[in-house]
Amino acid sequence: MHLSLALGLSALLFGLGVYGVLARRNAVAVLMAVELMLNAANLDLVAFDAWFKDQLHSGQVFALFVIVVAAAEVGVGLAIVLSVFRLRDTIAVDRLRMLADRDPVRVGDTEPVP
Amino acid sequence: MHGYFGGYALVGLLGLLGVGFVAFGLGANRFLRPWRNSGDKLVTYESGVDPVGTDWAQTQVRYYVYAFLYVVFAVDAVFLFPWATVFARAGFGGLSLGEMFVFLGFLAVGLLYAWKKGVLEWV
Amino acid sequence: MTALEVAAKLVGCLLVFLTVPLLVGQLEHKAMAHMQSRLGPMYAGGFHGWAQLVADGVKFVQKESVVPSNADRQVFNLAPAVALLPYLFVLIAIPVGPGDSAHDLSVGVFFALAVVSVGVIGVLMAGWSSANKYSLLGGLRAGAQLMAYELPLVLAAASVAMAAGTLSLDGIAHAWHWWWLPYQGVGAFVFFTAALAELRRPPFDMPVADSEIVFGPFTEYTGLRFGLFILSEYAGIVVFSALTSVLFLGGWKGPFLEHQLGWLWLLIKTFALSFVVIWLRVSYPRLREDQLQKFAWAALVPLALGQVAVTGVVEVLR
Amino acid sequence: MTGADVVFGLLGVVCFASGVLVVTARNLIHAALWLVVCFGALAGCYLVLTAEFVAWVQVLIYIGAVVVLMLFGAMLTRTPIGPVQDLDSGNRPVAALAGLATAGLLGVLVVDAFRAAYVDVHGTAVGDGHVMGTAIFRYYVLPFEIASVLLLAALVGAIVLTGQRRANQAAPGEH
Repeated sequence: MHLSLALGLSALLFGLGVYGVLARRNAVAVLMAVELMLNAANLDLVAFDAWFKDQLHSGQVFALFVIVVAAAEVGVGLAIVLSVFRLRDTIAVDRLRMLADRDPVRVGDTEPVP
Repeated sequence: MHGYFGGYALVGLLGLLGVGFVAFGLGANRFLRPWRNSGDKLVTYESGVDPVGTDWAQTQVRYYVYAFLYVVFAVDAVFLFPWATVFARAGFGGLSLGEMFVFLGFLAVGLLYAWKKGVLEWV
Repeated sequence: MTALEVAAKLVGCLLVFLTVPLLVGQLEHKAMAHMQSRLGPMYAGGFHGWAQLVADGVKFVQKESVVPSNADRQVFNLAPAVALLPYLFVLIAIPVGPGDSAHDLSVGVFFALAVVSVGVIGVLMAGWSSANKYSLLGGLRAGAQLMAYELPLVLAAASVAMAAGTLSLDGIAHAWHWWWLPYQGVGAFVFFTAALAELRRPPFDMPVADSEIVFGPFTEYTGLRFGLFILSEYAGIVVFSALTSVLFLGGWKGPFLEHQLGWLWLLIKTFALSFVVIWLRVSYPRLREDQLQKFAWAALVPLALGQVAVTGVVEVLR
Repeated sequence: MTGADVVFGLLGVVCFASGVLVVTARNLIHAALWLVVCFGALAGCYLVLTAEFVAWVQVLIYIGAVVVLMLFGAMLTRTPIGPVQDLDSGNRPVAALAGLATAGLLGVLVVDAFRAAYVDVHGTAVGDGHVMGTAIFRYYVLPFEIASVLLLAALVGAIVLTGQRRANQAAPGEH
């Protein structure tokens, strides 16, 4: 099959991931979009492995490592999200501005909703 | 239908057949079943008493920790299975066994930590 | 392979998927009844109520399907299929004779475990979409339980794969010897117990505990969709019993005529294990949620890790 | 056009369409379920590319574990049934522009560079358990060991993050 099919799909998925990360407000949805980007990279790795007929199968092995790292990333990411939700009662990423330096007027946003 | 692609073609066809079976069953159901709607019937059953509030009872983050504990160990299956097919062959042997034990040892430390922190106690 | 052979294999898989679970269900009706000094179904079909489950199926198809107005309709309607279909895929890799399965995948064990792990999504879908507190709690419990017990399941299966040096289910059955019974005995215990928990069968039926949360994720289901959930439970019993037979009891291996009667030996082992599943339901009280999680992490996982270590050392020295 | 092209194309369409629904769905649980479809189609793509083991790892880890974690996360943050309005922030047009630009740039560059490249799916060694085991344990042992350290760190981190306030704040019980 044509390699460009896989590469095109991967580019589209990556674009979707970029859109999702920027457009989503809910932190869990942002993590999902990040997963889309990681999978786009994986698809590239596997496709190039198959095209190159790699004797070491580096592409597939690296895809496995990416999956492992992604699992760790999602786990810690969601743990942070759950902690934030428990403290602030919201996981809207554009309202969590506690660490922001400027814009003191909007600090009130981070107060927990009663 | 031979070899690698033939095998997975078979898997795919079986999937289609399964979906077809469920669709057929639900389709037959659609034609055979009665339909007598009333407002009361469509209320959530819950425990037989009229439901109060929404469906969000208090839930525990603990569920999440258990789930993540699994994810961490599930990824070790990713390496354990390929390793199982090669470790006893020539050129791997004891060294490869040691490597896997180091890997599992690190994860076991994680499990011990979880145990010490009382995560495995459900109070 | 001709088109006819392919069709025969596919239809064979589907027929096994639809009939053997019914036989196990009937066995459960009768065995439970006799253990409790009852008769069980006696009427449908005449002889000892053999057609009871067929009648049940016909009844399910004619029942009204009620979707609560607060529920998420699409997710609610899809959930039973997601819970049921993964088990169908496993059947394709199970060998019924030497070199004789619908298709012997080279990653057979891993394929089976991966496909079965998808079923949990169906239960979570059912729990969330019902708009019911008890369903949601049951769904979360089921999710946590399935994930906790998936791990010992995977480790025990890995131990067998190590002993056989292959992931193909037929290859594992070929490599099996009688002395695997003591050698992989701990693994077999862990695998079968974890499989019981995966199936949410008593004593691991906390997610559907009737005294606390009604019927857990399945509370709001009626008619055929409810029937599909029940079918998935019995299909699960068959699939996990067959997997345990292939991995730990030699699958199609038997005292004689393995080439001709392999399917019979496998069937006998599968039904014997299914009987044990039923027996445990009658004998043991339900584990509490904390006991249940603790049993997985503090008992089964260390046991399985120990079995992996023993197998590793033995195979390297051998 | 070969059979592999057609199958990959169909799976790609499913994958992309469900990916679009993941980032646009109005309900978080629906987005997670579309993610299941997307990852399933992607596993099919891996199968076509003869990465057999990676495909089933994709099913076991991504669908069976990561998406379940996502569903847990969504349920524990009380995702209601029905569409939710504040799932997206106000910068959707900008995000769409950035996404399109990224996809366009990547697509044009990579597809143009490998326009004539052809994957011989029948001629490559299938990446089954044995092949992957040999590759990992002969050439990639160090990353494999480092992965275990990473997982340990992630596990400790998650436990610390979710359990830190048990002492001064009674955990809400379900009983």
